[in-house]
Amino acid sequence: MRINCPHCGQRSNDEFSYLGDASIVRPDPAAPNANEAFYAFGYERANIAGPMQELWYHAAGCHAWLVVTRDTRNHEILDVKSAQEVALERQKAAGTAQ
Amino acid sequence: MTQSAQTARLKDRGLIDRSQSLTFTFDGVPYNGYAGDTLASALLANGVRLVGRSFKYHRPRGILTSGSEEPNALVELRSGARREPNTKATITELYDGLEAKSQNRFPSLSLDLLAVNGLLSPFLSAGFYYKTFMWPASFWEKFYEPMIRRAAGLGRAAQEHDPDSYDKAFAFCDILVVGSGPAGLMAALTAARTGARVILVDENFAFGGRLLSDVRTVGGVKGADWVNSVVAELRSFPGVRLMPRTTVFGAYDTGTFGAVERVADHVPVPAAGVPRQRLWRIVAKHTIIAQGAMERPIVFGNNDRPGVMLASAVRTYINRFGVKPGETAVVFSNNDDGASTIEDLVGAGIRVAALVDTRTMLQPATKSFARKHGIRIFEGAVVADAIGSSRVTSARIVGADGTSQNIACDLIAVSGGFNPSVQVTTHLGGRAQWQQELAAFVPGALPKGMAVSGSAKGTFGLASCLKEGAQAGEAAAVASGFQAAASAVPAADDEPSDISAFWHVKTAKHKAFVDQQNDVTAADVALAEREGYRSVEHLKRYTTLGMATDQGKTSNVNGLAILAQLTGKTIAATGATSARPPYTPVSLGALAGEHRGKHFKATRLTPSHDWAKERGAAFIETGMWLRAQYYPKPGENDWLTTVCREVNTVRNAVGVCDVSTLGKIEIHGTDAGKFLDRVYINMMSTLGVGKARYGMMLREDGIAMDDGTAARFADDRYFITTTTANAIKVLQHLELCRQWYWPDLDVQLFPVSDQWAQYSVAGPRARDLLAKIVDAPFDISNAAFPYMAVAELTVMGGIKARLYRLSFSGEMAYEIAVPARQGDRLMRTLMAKGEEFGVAPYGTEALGVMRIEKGHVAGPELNGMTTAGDLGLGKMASTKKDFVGRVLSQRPGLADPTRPRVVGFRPVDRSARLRGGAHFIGKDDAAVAQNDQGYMTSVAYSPSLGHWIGLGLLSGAESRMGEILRAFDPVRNGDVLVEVVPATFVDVEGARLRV
Amino acid sequence: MPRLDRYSIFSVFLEGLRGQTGWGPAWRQATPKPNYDVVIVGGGGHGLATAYYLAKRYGVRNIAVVEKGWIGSGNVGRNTTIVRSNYLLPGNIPFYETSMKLWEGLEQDLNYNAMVSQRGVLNLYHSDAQRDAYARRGNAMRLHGIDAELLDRDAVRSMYPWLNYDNARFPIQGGLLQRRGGTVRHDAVAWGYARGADRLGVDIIENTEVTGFRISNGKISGIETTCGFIGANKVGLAVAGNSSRVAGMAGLSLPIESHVLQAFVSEGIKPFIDGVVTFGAGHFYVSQSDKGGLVFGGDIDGYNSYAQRGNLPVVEDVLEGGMALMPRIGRVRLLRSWGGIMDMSMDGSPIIDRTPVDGLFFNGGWCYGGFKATPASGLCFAHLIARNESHEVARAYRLDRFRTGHMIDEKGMGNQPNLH
Amino acid sequence: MSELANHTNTAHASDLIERNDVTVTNIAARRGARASLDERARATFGVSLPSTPKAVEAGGALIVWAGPDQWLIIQKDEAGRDHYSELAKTFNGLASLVDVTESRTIFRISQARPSPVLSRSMGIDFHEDAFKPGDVAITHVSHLGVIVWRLPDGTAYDFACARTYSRDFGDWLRKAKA
Repeated sequence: MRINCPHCGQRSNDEFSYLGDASIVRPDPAAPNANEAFYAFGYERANIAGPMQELWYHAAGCHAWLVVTRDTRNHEILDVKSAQEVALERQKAAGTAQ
Repeated sequence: MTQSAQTARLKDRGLIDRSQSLTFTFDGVPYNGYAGDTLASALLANGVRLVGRSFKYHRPRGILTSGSEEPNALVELRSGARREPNTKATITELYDGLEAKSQNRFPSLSLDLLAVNGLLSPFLSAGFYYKTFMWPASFWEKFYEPMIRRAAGLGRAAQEHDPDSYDKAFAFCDILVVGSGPAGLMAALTAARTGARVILVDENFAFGGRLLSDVRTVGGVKGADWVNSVVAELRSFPGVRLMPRTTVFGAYDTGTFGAVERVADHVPVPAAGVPRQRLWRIVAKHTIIAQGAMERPIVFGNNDRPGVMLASAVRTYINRFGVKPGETAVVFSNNDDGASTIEDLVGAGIRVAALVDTRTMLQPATKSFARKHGIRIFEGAVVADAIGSSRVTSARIVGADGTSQNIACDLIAVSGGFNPSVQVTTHLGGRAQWQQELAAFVPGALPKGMAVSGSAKGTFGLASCLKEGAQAGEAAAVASGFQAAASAVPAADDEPSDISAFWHVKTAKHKAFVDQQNDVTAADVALAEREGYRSVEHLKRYTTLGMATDQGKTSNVNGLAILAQLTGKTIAATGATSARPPYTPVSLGALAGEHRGKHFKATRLTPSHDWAKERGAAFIETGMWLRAQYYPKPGENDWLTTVCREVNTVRNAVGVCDVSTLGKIEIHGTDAGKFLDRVYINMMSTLGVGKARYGMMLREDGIAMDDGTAARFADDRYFITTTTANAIKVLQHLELCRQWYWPDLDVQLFPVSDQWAQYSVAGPRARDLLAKIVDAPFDISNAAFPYMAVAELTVMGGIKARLYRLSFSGEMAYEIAVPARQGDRLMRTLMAKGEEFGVAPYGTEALGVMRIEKGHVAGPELNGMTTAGDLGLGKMASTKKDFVGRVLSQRPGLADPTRPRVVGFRPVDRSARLRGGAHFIGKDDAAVAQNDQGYMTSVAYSPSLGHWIGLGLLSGAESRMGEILRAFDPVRNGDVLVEVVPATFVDVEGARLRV
Repeated sequence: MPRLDRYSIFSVFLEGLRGQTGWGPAWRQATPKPNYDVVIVGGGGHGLATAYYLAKRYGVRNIAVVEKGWIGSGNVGRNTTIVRSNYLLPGNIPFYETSMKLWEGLEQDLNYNAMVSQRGVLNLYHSDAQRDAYARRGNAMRLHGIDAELLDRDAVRSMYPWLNYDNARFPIQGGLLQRRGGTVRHDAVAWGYARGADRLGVDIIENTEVTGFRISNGKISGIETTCGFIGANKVGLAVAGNSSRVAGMAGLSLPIESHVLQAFVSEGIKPFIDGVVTFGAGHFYVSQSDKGGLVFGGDIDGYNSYAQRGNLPVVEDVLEGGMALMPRIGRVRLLRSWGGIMDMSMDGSPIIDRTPVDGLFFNGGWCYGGFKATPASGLCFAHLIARNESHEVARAYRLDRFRTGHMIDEKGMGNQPNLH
Repeated sequence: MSELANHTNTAHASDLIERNDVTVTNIAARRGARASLDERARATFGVSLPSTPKAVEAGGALIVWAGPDQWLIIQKDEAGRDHYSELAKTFNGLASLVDVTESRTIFRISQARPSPVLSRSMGIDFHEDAFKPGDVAITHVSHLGVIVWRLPDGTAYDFACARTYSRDFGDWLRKAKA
């Protein structure tokens, strides 16, 4: 399997390490429901059969974290983005910077 | 023994090089063959028909095919450390000195005593072992299984380490063409002419596929000549890579293919520096699968006898290798391949006794050809049985009217039709589809970027294959961005390829084999069906059909067709088992490549490694690192003496330890302090410039991840260390925090583990020693540079350095770092200048002893299961801020005060030895699980105290000081009584750190 | 002719004399009844074992097992056949030992030879720290009454003299041996349980896929399938690999990810590896089957997948380990590789528990411990379904343990399934 | 000792050298300062900092892309000059800088075209047309991490590998360059 790193180009998947679902975002630790939110963040997984947003780290390359959209049924990679840019946009959309 | 002549060699045929005679042996008997032969063709040339014994019944077996689908002709190739079991004679390229032995026979191939299994066969039906060998229960391991295991397997693995080397390589191309028959060659040629980067791969040592085996004309020239001209043109393109002797064994995601190149399997021993085989990872934008089709046998009685051969293989041996596979042939088919075969047989001067075809309406041309050459024709008939005990002597033919007659022959050429080689097209989850008119499975939905052409796709005519290959090559080139170049398709004819599906001769009187290698018969298939194993997967697993080294290439379709007949379902509804990589078996050595022995993993060396080696250090593998474990002096005979001396040196004078292996990360930016506050449990933004602080990080799940120190060199410039083991993990974690959690923070991370050679200089004379190397005007006095101070300075006359007043040993100590290339010099300088203070280097063992004496936690305690609280560091956690892991660390299970905590232990009998991994149970309690209260994590012999000490995790540790427990260690017979003591054994007040 | 049902040397002999024509199906092709007391979703090893023990030990008679494909088509048919109970943590040890004891009596119980073969499982260690970690494990096992031996290098060498001792990047220092560990013919486990359950009246319904659950007022009343509705008082899910997908139809979100684990078999060769050997310095473990194939594997590919196949880097990683440990296998050939989908739980340990839906029970999260667990999983799941309370050896396998912080994390890798 | 001897001898082979005469500074843009940093770089070197995996040579420095918003600035050592400190002053406030001269060993193969062995040993497409002069890749070969670039003038390939792995890497490279 090859992942098209937006910085480095297409590389074999052994250059990357995998973290998991990128659609779950670290909750606000100050929120009143923080305990439950962190439990869900830490443990509940949609475990999608189909296109899934995932966090991959280009460990042997540029050290960028990536948001990879990949179909878990056939490993087809549909999109790759810089995780930092995704995160910044998310913050912008939410109007929050921590 | 005399060499037998090549009695079955044809005079004027074949693509072998008769000028190069090669000698080889089979079961010790010497023979001759020619360059261009396979072992199988050379054996046939010498009249050798019996080459192996079958797996279960030890039946005599010969050569069925001429390719990689061969189920029977398996040999042990070479000998000694190079012995290669189960090697297919049909694809083994003959070389001078080749040595082969038959397998799975005792005592010899012609007299195999285990053939008695054939007589027992009524009781050894499919799956019989699931029904018996159960009584008494204890007999399985002692008696039944050893008996079965003695019979298991075919060839023998070498007993010694493989002496040859293996290599790995990558290749990138626009278009990968797999297979070099007419379709593959045209695809490669058409694509290459556009300027595309093309790789053409063929498992055979010669390109050409069936064009080498059949008498055909392409573009007005002989097929083999056309092949040569195309290969020559392909060679002329710089962007084309031709890879014969290379098998694409698997398709993987995103256009990656695994292939193995047999670099030196066609020579006795690889030349110096040349690998035996090379694993290729081929990355292709487009792939054209043109692996052709494989003929399948028809299932009839004794269809496994030497002398029964696939019709296409018969033609290959005649036309390509110039070998007569028999003197008198009967041809048995259900398709037009029979007609082509009788022509080639007659052409080679082999008598054809009969053409037996299951169809009732043969072509008039075939009939007239037969009449002309005295060949009897049986239409709507079958060969029901081969007759002959060790080889075919006649064929029992049952005609359309049911009458039976024996016709003498020594060769039965059989064709049940062709199976397109669809395996690689299904590796990524695609399913082949049944096409009734072709009586074959053809490729189904294909992975992105893959096309199939020629007979691999079910296109069986030569002209059609050429045309389809050209089209596929052009389409792939255009899709890769190249301009189509005008490329004429050479003229050729489509041969007739009519077929009428026929699988199994029900009038057979003898055992009729479906899977010849695994000895699965048509009766076994019926038994499985009767017992309810009706899914194709159940059939396979219950009978072992298709599980032999040929992976059922000649048997799967026949097996499932017979099953379909029994269940009354269509073949399409019955479905096929999945093909999985590898396409053909691949040497395990090739998949490992060079990464074995000492090169299994890379080796990481500290900057002063050579110095330590000179000094006679014993080294230890620590992750990828080789670290100095201890430095024995002459006369020190055991490691403990050395380690105690090293510890005593630090405690009483000064020692130097190479700690370059620590992970080191620069953390810069205006938000660096804020960032560190969020990743450490304690506060780092309040750290003063020029100071260091011990810190602990948690995983998000609240478990301790790593510890280390953070130093601040400027408002926006921190430097942190991680443990040796966790350096990479921590960096990855920090990058996640930086890029994903808090992307808006102004933080930059620089891994600098390799930039610095770092040494711990520890002991009461540490300052005296360092004072000798720091450059003026740096003031190293305790007042100017107290405990936990850090500074950037120069040493040894202008070398940039960093000094940290840190201690892991508990002594007054420093860590000094210099640029990596200065490490060796610094070490030597410290040793020289320290002589007057009694300096000695110390290794990881002494380091470990002293950290245990001080009760510092390390790897055995930071084991991914402990919380900061478990480690006695709970109070470090700041309550004024959030940090990674804070919320989940508050879950009841992790915050439970009764969790085992780190505490110290000493043996009640001070001379007793402690051992890591012992469990604590009450002194008088029974050794049962309910009484398990924790375990010993780390132990050391403390020279400072003169006895063994330990750290361990113990439930309710704080309230149990002085309690006597049993350290239960039955796996080493090492039970000892221990006393619970505080975790700090030396300098409990920490006074020495600050002097 | 009378149909033979009991397997014995006598019946095999008798059948041999009459052409093996008297055998009947090992299990009936059942058509679903409108209602069952218990429906087990998933005709793998765990589901079939559950049905068997429900019928045999808990007296439940009206049971169906519903399987979307052919029985045993999941992990019971694609694992590397190892059984062992050499676990570390108290939440796991008694459970896996229960399983081991059931393996030891399985064939007589089922009248089906699944070839339970206790030829030993040896885990090699390559450092002092690893040795102490194995000592901790071995001692924990001994506290639970389980056999465990810590071998030094010489003892390992006498068992396996041909391993790489002298030219190793990470030299072998010794190993932890469980002699009672070994291998079992994996497919036969599914068939044996199926046959046993069938004889106790269980309906095994193949080629029937669950498409939904009928739940009202928080209580389950049956399952929707591709063959229509099947009513049930209780439903047990045993669909590891697909747990999230199936449980999702009942509205559950699980602490599970699906990952692919590749497995490998070599060509058959004359046996020379007696037991199971695992490499402690790389991702490689191996045994040799009674057919002669080396059966081996390594690490999971490391990314979520439902594709039942992996990629080349892991193949290489596994064989690098293989050749580092056993340089004599260089010329042995890989015959087949395949992938299985693992229910990777967030702490590496399984879940056998009730769900928030009344009457719906869950069994999953087996990671790669599933095959060896089959008998105990079946027994404990049957107990849970029949009695509505956890079996005493499966009490730790709660669904809410992550919320309360009572993880059972043998590897210490935390909430990252691909590292377990 | 043979390892060491071997190492020293072949390191001086004519077409493979270790570059021991350069200062390497790792710079990373401060958040939000990418544009001003680029302006400063143009003023200093006369070129922009490459935003893709490229190496550019200008103003006495080879500037090698080293990840998003990160570069290695490689300058030949000169007596009396402290390149790192000068750069730190130049880019103060716009970038974070670390002297990483000793972090990696830089091997140079002075070949206009890669040998076939080297080419096929790389996990990236190292075909001379695919990996052009001035191209940079951060990747791994044979389990070893490496930053490789082709000099902008096409005369050589540089391989920078972690210094503590450089003995293994050097052995590998000597074999592969043949």
